[in-house]
Amino acid sequence: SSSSEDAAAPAEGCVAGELATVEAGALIIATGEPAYYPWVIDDAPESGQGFEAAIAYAVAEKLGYGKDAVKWIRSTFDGAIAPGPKDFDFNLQQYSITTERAEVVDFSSPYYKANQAIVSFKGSKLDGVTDLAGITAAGAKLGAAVSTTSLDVIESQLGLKASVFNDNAGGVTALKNKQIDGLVVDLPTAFYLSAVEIDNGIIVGQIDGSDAGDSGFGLLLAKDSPITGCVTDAVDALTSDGTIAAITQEWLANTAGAPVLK
Amino acid sequence: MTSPISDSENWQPSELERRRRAERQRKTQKNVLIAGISSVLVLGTFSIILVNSPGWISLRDTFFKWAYGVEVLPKVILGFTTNITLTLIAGSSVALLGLLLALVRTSRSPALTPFRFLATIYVDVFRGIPMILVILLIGFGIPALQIPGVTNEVLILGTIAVIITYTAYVAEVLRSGILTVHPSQRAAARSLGLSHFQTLRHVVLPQAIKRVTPPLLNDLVALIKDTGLISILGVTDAVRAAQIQTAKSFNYTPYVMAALLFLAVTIPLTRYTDRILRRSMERQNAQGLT
Amino acid sequence: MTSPISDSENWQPSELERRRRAERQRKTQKNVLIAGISSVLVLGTFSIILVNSPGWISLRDTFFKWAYGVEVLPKVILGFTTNITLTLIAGSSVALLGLLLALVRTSRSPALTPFRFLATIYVDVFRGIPMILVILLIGFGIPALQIPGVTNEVLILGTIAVIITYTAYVAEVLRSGILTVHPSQRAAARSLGLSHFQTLRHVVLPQAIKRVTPPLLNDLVALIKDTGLISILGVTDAVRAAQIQTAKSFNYTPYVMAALLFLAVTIPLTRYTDRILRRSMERQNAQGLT
Amino acid sequence: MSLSPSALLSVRDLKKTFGSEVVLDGISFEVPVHTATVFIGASGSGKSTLLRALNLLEQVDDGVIELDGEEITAVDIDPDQVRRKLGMVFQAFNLFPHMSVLENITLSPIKVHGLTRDEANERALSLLERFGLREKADQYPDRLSGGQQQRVAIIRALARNPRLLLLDEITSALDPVLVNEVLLTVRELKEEGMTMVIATHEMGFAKQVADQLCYLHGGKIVESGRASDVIDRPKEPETQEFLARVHSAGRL
Amino acid sequence: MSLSPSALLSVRDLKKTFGSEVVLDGISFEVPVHTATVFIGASGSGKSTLLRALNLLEQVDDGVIELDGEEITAVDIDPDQVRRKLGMVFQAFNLFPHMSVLENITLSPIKVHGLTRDEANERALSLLERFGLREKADQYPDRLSGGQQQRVAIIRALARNPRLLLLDEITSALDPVLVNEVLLTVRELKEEGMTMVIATHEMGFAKQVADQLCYLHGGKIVESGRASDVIDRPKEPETQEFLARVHSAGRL
Ligand SMILES: Nc1ncnc2c1ncn2[C@@H]1O[C@H](COP(=O)(O)OP(=O)(O)OP(=O)(O)O)[C@@H](O)[C@H]1O
Ligand SMILES: Nc1ncnc2c1ncn2[C@@H]1O[C@H](COP(=O)(O)OP(=O)(O)OP(=O)(O)O)[C@@H](O)[C@H]1O
Ligand SMILES: [Mg+2]
Ligand SMILES: [Mg+2]
Repeated sequence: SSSSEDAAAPAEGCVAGELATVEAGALIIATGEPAYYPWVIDDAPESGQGFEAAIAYAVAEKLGYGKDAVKWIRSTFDGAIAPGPKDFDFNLQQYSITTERAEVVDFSSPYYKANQAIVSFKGSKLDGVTDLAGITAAGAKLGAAVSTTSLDVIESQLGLKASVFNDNAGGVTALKNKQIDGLVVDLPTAFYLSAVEIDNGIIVGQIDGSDAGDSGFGLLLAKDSPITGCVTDAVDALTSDGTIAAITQEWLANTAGAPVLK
Repeated sequence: MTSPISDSENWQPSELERRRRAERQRKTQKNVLIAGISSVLVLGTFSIILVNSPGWISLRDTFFKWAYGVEVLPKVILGFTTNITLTLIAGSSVALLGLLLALVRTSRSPALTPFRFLATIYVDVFRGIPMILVILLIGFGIPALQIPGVTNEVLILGTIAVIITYTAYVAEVLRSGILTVHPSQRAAARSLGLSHFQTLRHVVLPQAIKRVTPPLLNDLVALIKDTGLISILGVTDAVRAAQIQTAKSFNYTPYVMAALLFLAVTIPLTRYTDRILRRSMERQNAQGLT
Repeated sequence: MTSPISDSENWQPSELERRRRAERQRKTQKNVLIAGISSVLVLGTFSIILVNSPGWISLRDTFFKWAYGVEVLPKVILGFTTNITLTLIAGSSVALLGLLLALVRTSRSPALTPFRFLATIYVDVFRGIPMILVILLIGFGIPALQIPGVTNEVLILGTIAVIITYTAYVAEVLRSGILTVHPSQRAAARSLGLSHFQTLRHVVLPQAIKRVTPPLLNDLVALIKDTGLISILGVTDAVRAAQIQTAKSFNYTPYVMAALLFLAVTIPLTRYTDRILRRSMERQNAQGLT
Repeated sequence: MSLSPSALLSVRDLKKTFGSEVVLDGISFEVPVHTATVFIGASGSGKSTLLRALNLLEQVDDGVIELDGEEITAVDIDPDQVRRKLGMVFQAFNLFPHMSVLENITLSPIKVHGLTRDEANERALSLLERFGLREKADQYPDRLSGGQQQRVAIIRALARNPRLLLLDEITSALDPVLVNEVLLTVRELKEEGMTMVIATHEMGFAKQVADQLCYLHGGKIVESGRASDVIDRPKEPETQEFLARVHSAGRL
Repeated sequence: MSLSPSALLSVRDLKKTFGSEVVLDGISFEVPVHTATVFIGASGSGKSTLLRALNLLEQVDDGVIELDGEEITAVDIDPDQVRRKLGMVFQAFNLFPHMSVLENITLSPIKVHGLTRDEANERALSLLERFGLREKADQYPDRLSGGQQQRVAIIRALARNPRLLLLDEITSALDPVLVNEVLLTVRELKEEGMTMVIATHEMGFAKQVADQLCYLHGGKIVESGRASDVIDRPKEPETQEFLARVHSAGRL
């Protein structure tokens, strides 16, 4: 599932702490601004708190970069995907790996595979719906933030027309205003939103997004980056030694248990 | 008084005049040639630098991947219909309300002072605050009020927000046009017995609007694009459609397709208006050499 | 010819005129009062509906949570400095380049035809395509080309993109101003021996610019706001700063704070320019009753 | 406050200042129906200002203007109604540059006086014919010579058939033959019942057209009376001096 | 192609059309230095067009204009250099509305002729004084009476000390006393060495100021010569007819 086959650097060439990074001796990691709960806690990735922050530090360590050698920068979505040289070594902000995207940038192996979930409120059209057919039948209007897999789920998997928002804040407001009936986000975010941001919020259920071509979140690197192989190896190693599972357990444990819509 | 053309229908330019015309033509041609060649040279150099730069291929593939562009075009066109529909609706309302506001602001009647004051505040405020906030306030704020009977349809609310903002801009453009019409024109119209309204209708506005047509077109073109801002409310316009595709593919060609759609509408519009304007000016003005 | 004021320094308006003035004043006051009261009534009704609507409290907390606004203000102000800096840099370049373009487009010399043609294309294209695409193309495209010696500093590239787009708009506004100056003014200036350039400098442009000041201010105000578009390149302006905060808190007050900052700059600017303009017009024009 | 029976226009104690400059300083006169009252006076003496005031284009600072017995300087007067009875030719012509000659002339007859376009065109064309401008009907004002513009301005005012015509220097741009044509027109109009107030610098024209001549000086009507009396036997010293200088300039 | 020795301006076979209208149809004349050549003719006969062509403000369709022996209708001529020697007063004044009277007058002396602001102001003020406009120096043109505007236009042209003055109907808005003042000025200027081409409708003025009088008709100079000859003893039938009508109109 890794897109690193075409990456030049063989894994054996990864000398700890001496990769061909943007800035020698340092590892520059980018994330979004703001970075959201529970991926990063309090928008402070430097603290290592939050799922993606923890993953980033784990990968860094695997690559031979201590906490002090890691530098965080913020990037916009466009800044991450634009052609040309990048100012980060890798970028993580829930980028789903797809083959189409892999033509433009490199991805590591996936570090997490999130299902999508529909957030709504008590008494909405979607309250009580238990399967995918029910969503369509309810004539529900679903929203999602732009540049997310959630959007693909609505359009290609449910075959509905989505209301597309700049970010989850817009979607949540529209949901509160009952301008949409449900907001599709990844499951961890869904738990946060339904619990904290939406009065009487509910999670209608989760949807396996694989059918929409989603093969999980990967670390994003510049196309043909010399370190893609090393990073992928690091992620693979972290997966096999159980580190990622532990991190998932720590930050995303309470995100299981929503009914699966089929 | 002056002789009709028949007098000199068989008039032939003198030898001197023929030489002069030839020379003038030669000179013009030479200058046009110089200007043309230098333009081509400059543009050519840029193109060559562009095409031979190390990153050209990757840039081309990211921004100008035509096959992909054609593939996403239907989606972008679908979004574009939103821009066009909103422009038609918002455009006409903006024209009307902007005109009203401009008339209030340019009126001199002391009785209208409070309205003039309000109109000034309106323009200052709604021109000055980011349109995105107006759209958020109207599009998300009004439904949040839960006033019975008031729509929470984003298309309607978004259009209202666009109208509110653009009215401020267009009012200023029209105001400037109205101010350029010399007071003696009003005096003449009123002295002919035309009412205040008739004077505006037949004398002031025809001259005013003609004079500010270029900035009005600016605003129309900007409006077509800015109707897309209501995409923050969840409506998909051409740029949003492009953005969605780009987010999927990490390729910017959809934006270029959106731009081409915009140009396909705005350029003919601009050229057409410009031609009408130029014709009317040519008919109206005596043209000397200056 | 006419008697100096000293003749009638001790002139007192007649009884009739005093009555007339009083009546006029009374009438004006009455009308102002009616206009004022009706305005207040309308606005008041709206406010009452607003404040008594079921969702008012929630709306107020979402958009006007002042404590939170004050908290985020420093961040928004920090972003705002970007807007101001870019506006100053871009603004002056846009003024210059826009003027140049307008002059080319309004020139009548046949030798300049190729330039006129290019200028027209330039305006049509860069006015017509979404600024976001220009920013992406320049801000991400140029660095992607990896041409040696060319900057990849986003601030510089973003500013260039803004300049490119706004030059097209401002050129059209200035062009319209230049076209409103009657050809006889040029004729008079040239007949006085002023060169083409001097004629522009002293006769055409002072009149032209004064006439299009309102739409120019439109563009300046829009520019202040639109410099923020370069935030897609990763630069944080006031609106982007607000957006970041809003995305965290799901509360829109930061946008309102940004809007207040914009207004704090644009309103004094507009009022000041308007006053200068009105003064100069009052000095210049004979004002009749129409 | 009553009006002499045959006076169409009656002006009493009119006063107008611009800033610190007193332009009209207590002007009083009456204009009987079917007559022409002509104002002469040095450049800047306030002739144009007076005509503009009569047309309610300037707000006077004191005094009364009565038209048809109605005080048109009253506060609650509707100026549009007043101006329906008035025609004005401006010194600077003030043609509408965005309208052709024909449109300039027919605008008011159609929009204000309710003529059909055909009626208005017919009348306009016959007036244009008379003033030698038939072939300029579709031309735009900017492309006319000075004298042609002035004739269009005159025709525009005549086409409305007003009760009272206010004519400001209507011969300044005309050649002598046309001046005569205008003179004849003015006489005909009077016979047809028109009343006129005219400002002019042309003593010859003034003499031939005026039933009543007023000499404006220092914001006041220094002398008025029959044209031949005022011009040939001026009583007031100011008038005498002005006319003497006109004489010595060979302009009488 | 040579020029008679004392001619400052020489025009040969000048032709100008507007669309299908032939306005100037083979005009030839010479203007000796220190003299005034006056053009008379009906309204629309092309006087203004001729003056504009002399000032290179209209491109002629045929013919030659020579100034100081130099063909200024040549293609490679620099019109700015030519116009430095020329002064023009437009029939419609064409004052700059955004400049005060003083600024209107001093613009060219300062910017084109390199005078200091003080020199230019001094000269301007003395000319304003002379034409009775001293106190209007800081006023804006829109607030002047017609005659005041015309005087400013005249002063603006005079202030530049040109070699050749082109004057288009410069007395149309003036009162008789001022006309006389202008007449005296023109004479003085001639004595000081100025050369002038003048278009006018005022036969009296023409007669008194002209060294050479040309009657323009049908796009041609039908008759020219000494003013008294042309006006009092016209030879050509067209001239005779025009002057007869002027006479019968009582305007001579
Ligand atoms: N709007 C104005 N503001 C200030 N002063 C003005 C205004 N209009 C006219 N004046 C002044 O009022 C005086 C009278 O002007 P008016 O135009 O009535 O003169 P006039 O008798 O018509 O002169 P002319 O024969 O030159 O046309 C002049 O001194 C003029 O400068
Ligand atoms: N720009 C133009 N386009 C078309 N026709 C024009 C233009 N300018 C002048 N004409 C025509 O050329 C003729 C001559 O005009 P010109 O202004 O030279 O006359 P003139 O002798 O100065 O008349 P006047 O004594 O009335 O000022 C007129 O018939 C006029 O309509
Ligand atoms: Mg006057
Ligand atoms: Mg003329």
